[in-house]
Amino acid sequence: MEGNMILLLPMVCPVAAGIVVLAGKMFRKDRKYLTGVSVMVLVLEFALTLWAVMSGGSLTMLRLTERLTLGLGVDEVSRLFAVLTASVWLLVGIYSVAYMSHEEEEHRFFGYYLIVVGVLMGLNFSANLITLYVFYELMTLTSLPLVLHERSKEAVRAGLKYLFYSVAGAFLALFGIFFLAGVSESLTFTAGGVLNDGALAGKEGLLLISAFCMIVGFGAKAGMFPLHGWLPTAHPVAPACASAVLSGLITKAGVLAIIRVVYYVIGADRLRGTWVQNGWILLTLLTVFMGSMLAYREPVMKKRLAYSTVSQVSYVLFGLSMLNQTAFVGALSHVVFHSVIKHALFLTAGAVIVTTGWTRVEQMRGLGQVMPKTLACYTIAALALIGIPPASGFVSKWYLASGALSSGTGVWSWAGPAVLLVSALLTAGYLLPLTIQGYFPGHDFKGEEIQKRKLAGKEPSLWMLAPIGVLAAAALLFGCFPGSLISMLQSIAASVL
Amino acid sequence: MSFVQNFPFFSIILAMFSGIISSVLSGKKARNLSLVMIAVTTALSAGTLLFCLRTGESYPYMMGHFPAPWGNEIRAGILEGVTAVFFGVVMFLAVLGGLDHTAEDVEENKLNLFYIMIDLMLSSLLALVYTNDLFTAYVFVEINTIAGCGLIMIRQKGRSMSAAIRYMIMSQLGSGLFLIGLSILYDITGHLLMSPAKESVAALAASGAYRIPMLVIMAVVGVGLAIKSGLYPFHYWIPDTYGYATPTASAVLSGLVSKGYIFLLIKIFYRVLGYDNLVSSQMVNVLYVFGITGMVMGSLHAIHETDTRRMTAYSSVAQIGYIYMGIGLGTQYGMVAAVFHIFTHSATKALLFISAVGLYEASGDKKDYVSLRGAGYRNPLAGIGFTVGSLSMVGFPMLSGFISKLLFATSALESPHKMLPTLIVLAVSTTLNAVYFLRLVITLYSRRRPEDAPIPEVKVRSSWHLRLAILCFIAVNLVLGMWSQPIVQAIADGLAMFG
Amino acid sequence: MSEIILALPVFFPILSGIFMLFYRWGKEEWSRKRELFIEGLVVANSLLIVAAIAGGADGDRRIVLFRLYSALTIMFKLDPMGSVFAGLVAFLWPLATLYAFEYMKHEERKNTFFAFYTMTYGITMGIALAGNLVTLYLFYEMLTLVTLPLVLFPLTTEAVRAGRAYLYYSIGGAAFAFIGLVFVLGFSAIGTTEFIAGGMLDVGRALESKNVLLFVYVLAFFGFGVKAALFPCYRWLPKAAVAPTPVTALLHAVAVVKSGAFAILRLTYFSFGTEFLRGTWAQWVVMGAALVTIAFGSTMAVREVHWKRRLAYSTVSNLSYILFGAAMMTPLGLAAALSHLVAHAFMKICAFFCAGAVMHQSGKTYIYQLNGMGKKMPVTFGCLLVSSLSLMGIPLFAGFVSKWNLAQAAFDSGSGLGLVGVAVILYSALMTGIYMMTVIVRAYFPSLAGQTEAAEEAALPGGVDKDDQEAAAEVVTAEDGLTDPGWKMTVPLVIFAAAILVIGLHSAPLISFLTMIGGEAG
Amino acid sequence: MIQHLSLNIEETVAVILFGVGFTILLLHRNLIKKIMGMNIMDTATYLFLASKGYITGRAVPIVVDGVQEVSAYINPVPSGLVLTGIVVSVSTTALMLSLTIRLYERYHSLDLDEILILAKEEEQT
Repeated sequence: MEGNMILLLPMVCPVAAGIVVLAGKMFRKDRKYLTGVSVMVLVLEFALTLWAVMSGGSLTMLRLTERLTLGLGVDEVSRLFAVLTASVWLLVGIYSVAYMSHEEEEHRFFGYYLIVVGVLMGLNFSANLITLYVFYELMTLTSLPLVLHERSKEAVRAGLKYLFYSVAGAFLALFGIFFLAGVSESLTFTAGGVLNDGALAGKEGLLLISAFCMIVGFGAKAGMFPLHGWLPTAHPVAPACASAVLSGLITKAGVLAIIRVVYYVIGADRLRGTWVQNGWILLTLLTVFMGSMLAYREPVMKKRLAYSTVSQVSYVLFGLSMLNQTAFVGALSHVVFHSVIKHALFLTAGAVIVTTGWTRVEQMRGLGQVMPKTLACYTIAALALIGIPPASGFVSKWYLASGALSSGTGVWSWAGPAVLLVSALLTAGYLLPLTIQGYFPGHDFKGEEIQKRKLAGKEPSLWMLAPIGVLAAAALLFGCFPGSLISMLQSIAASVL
Repeated sequence: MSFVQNFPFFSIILAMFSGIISSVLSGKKARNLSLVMIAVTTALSAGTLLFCLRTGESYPYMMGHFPAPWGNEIRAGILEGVTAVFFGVVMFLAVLGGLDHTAEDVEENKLNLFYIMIDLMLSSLLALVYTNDLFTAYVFVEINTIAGCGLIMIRQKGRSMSAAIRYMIMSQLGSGLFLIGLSILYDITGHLLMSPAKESVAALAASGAYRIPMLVIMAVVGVGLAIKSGLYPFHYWIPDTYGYATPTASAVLSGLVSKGYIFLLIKIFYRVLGYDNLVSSQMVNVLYVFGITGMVMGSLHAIHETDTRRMTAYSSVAQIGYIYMGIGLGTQYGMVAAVFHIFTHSATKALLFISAVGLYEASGDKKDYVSLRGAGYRNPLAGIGFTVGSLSMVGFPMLSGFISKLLFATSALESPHKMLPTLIVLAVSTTLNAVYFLRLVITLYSRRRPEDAPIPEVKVRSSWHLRLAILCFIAVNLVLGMWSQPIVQAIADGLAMFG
Repeated sequence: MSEIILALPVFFPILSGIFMLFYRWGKEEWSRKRELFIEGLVVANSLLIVAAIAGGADGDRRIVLFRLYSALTIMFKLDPMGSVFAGLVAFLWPLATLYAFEYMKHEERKNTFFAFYTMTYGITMGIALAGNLVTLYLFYEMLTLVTLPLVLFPLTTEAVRAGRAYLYYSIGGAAFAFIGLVFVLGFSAIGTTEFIAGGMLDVGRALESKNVLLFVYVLAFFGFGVKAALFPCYRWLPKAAVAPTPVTALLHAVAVVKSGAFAILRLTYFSFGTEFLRGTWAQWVVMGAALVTIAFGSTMAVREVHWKRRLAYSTVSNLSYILFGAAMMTPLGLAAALSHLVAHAFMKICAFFCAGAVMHQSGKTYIYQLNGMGKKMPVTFGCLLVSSLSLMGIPLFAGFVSKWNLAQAAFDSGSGLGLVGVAVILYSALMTGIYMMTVIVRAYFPSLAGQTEAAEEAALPGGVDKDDQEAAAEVVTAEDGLTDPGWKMTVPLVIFAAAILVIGLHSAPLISFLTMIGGEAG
Repeated sequence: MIQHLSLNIEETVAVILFGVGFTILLLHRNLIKKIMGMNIMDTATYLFLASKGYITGRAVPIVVDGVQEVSAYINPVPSGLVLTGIVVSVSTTALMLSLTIRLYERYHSLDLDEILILAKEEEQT
């Protein structure tokens, strides 16, 4: 246990708190006490993460075998992901205080909610591939109860499907890890790759195969094409705040894993121009296009947002697959922006379900009369996702497109941006109808149902509206003042490529 | 000529006389006389064995002071001594074990006839072991057959009588062939005594004359004795004979009689026809093939049997197949394994038949599977006896079956092209043995099912003879299994000087 | 004198088992006094073994009991590999016996059960300490004989059928392994079949009839493989799941099947020797069979609805991990095989004991009857969670360590089939994830519409045979009277779960010890 | 080949008779015929044996009016053997005939296969 102990805190505190919440009897009975403790722990978690990020350094927790160690470490990428996770988790936590009053067994939800954030922190800070894999598996197991919270038949079935896809992906990646362990002394992440060329002499083919396996394996969590089947079934089934976190942050764990493997273990230049890179680009573009097409035709709001997640996360993977600096910056910025926007969208969907019980988009005509302020935030987030200039989406898409054009990957360099544009159009196609129907339901719309249920002007409670507002504002502000974020990302890209 | 040397002669004549005397005695006295006689003859044979071990070579014994071409001759060596002792022990325990059952099966006035047959049987067996003259061998073979037929039909049940007649017919076929073989041999060598016949046969083989008649002799004598000992293709009389005779009779018939003929066959191969020209004449391979098929087919038949006595009989067919496979291997070591298996099989088979008696007593004298279920609990000692017998048959370590299986396997190593078929068939037949023997052992110890016929769940204590016999047989089995080294060594030396 | 300590742990339990069979205690059938006696006896024997191992396990301490036949002696020898298996069994047996006391509370004929149970302990120790192939073969055959009454214990027609299948497969397998024994005796360089690290074949003579010897090696591999549930002859293991849980757990997860795998390791590394076997067609045949079993076992496990049969199929697949490690014929392969042997023993016995605890408390044996038991039996299902995660190969647990070693050995051996092997192992790990986690999810998060779905799942064709149908009819979620079993059951469970965690977290000393064995014998 | 056969006519006849007797014993279903076949077989063997001792131009080995030297008589040993052989055949034939009578009393049939079937049914009842 040598090294900086502070790194351990953001991981251990929430897990311990979660276990206490799960086991404690008093949390079952008194709801106010439960939600209070949970929010307080989330705030503490946010503070601890900031402290850990500031203090930096590294820590080896456990020596499994003489070469395998479980270690934590802080570098720019983990700083970015850690801060993003902590802040968004806090906001969704606040939101779920109000949202969960409509569900039963809340203590179980909040218990696992806290544990998952601890595990995510561990994943962000992990210093070598083995620790990353450990936390990756633990995250799957601990996030499973979030998915099957409602314990309806489809929820359990979707949960199992989620588990088996993620475990299948993990084992595919494990094949790669076995190989990499054979060809490198220790799998600690160092920018630009850590494999020694001597051991790699005869095994290039095997290296490419294992790299592709790891990309597809970790891609399962990010909803990339071959193993994306679980995402559209698992997310809508979970409670809104859980599916928000699942879409926004847990998919980013898959992205972080791929970044670590490609840029910090194998090294980008080993994969440049190989069939692995081409295959990867093809998969991402396929997912982008397919995701937005399916979202466009999906009537149920939460399913539509789930499909949108599939395509948006593949934007990020596409950026990573370009293996050049600008695309890398675009990809990482899209990670941040998409996470913020997707949380906002899912939380609004949750708010709509809570107040009006509508789940399908055509039911939501005249939403503007019911909750104008929430719909406004939704519209800002939607515009940001589509990539309209002032909002943040535009920045990341701009870098992605320019990166792709200058990446020199032959046909992909122009086909990529084309697919991105088409998909942006589709994004507009499946996000904006809600706003248009909401505010301008058309003259024949009498809104008798709204009058009958006296829904007019019934905004969700402040607990729910505040986080949505903050998120929408963040989506907008990041678009206007991306300077500091982009410069930080450019420094990472320079170090890695 | 020390006094010990004429012990073999004494034992044969003693057995013969006790048979004749017991014709006038009552059943009980005949039985006691017969038991005493068997014990004495076994002691005499042990004496000869010790003498031969001390001197280390076999000696011819002239009968009635007439030199070789006219007078008759017996020859005693280490191998004959060991076999005689072993046959005596097994005979004694078989008779002792089946004592009460013979009393039940055979009417009062006919009991002494039973013991006459037993005595004649023993004398003819000893004669087969010791004799050095071919025609005497034929005569004692006939005495043996008649005594055996007598033992089978003494039970006066319909099935045993028909079994006796079939036994008689098949044996007559065998003896007829054996006799014609002897006559042809006498025709071309002019000798009936084995040692001079051997020189003339060797001379003939060297000169290459009479090659066809030599082949005919080998074939006819081989097939004749194979029929009599129940080798696979000629085994149809075995299930009825061993199945429906009295327990002592079936133990003696399966354990000793068929072994006596095989011993005679080995003696003729060694002492008359010469082992090497036997190998060159491919006769050995014929026996090998019959042995291999016997091993597998015998067990296959046994699996389909529901009556346990017939099942054990079929397993004898398989075990005789083992012995002929041993002879057929064509190596010196194979012959040692075959002879050792003669002892193992006679001890184990007799143990199985005798302990089966105890089991039938405990399950209302019915012999099929269903009624035997749970018999192991009702008669514990018989159950243990049968289990030890089956395990030895399957070749379980620490028991005699394992050592004979081991000897067969190591001897198979020497003959290159026969190595793999032997080992594969050995493994397959062990599995088949396990299937039908251990299936019965499991039924012995499994709970009675509600739909079975109600049999009183009371513990049955069979008579002390049976229990003593079972214990001694188990002891013999363990001795053969654990301290087999001296016995195997004796057999090897005996075979060396057998020729 | 110190060599006697080698023979004592083998014969002490056997003799005491026989003593227990015949000696009727007081009037009453079963008393705590007898339980204390048996437990004390077993613990004493374990201490004996630990003392023997502590006294130096470098292979030169031996004791020749008696000479079975000219070149064949019954001999015990304590070498590192034997000490691993002996130590493992010594650690597991007392806990299993403790568990069995509680489990067999309502059964009758406990005396015969515990007599044979203890005798099996001695015989397994005999296999572990065997110095040459003959002693190993002797105890291997006796193991079948002694464990047969345990499989037959319930004496229902199903148990008798299972016992019969077990017997035929084992005796058949031993008969073919016998051929291997004979050839090793025939071709051995030192005249006897003693185990020498790195093989003891007289290479000169062996190379002439190389193909025959390889064919015999494959025969012996499949012969011993019967007990290790290799593909063609694995059917007896799921059938034997009908026996009481202490039997299925200890015998069919640890003692019996591990003896088969241990015998194969001895045969490959200590009799035939790896130089002779490496790169030959025999190695590919053997490794292929192991891989087929791995895939087959775990796929069948997913389809099986009866819980213990599912665990039995899982054992079939996991055992072939060990055989896959052995078939690599490299020092690392042996170390990986041994690490999985140890890890799987703990994982599987913990899983079987959980199944046994649930059966003991609620009588439920089918997976669709386990709805909602997680909260009612927290300790049992906690341990089940640990063992399932470990079986799946999740890091921080023992399963991951052995999978890691197997994969490293496969990559290091560089053979194409080795890589396919790693892929098959990962496929089987996924299947393990499916069939273990469905149990866990059903126990902790039962779907509220549980009843209808469970009944409909019970009616699914194929998975459930005839006499399970009426069992499926009365499907009900866990009734409220359900609690964790008594301390005698929960303590072993917790110890095993802890052991899995300890091996998972701190496996460095164990793995270095095993690599030392591998290096020496490789 | 033919002059070989003509040279030792007795042996050929003996072997042919042996074959006939052997097949009758083996194949016929009637018990009496089987016993007759057995006797044919035995007599054939004894013919073969007796013919071995015959030396053309010599007298029967019975001492008559004091002629003592060996060369006058044929070889007596085979005829001696034939005597013992005949004793053996008589005893076996007697045994088999008594068995046949006993079976006939019980099953009123001489056909061996029929007897076997009847015996099996009798045992079942």
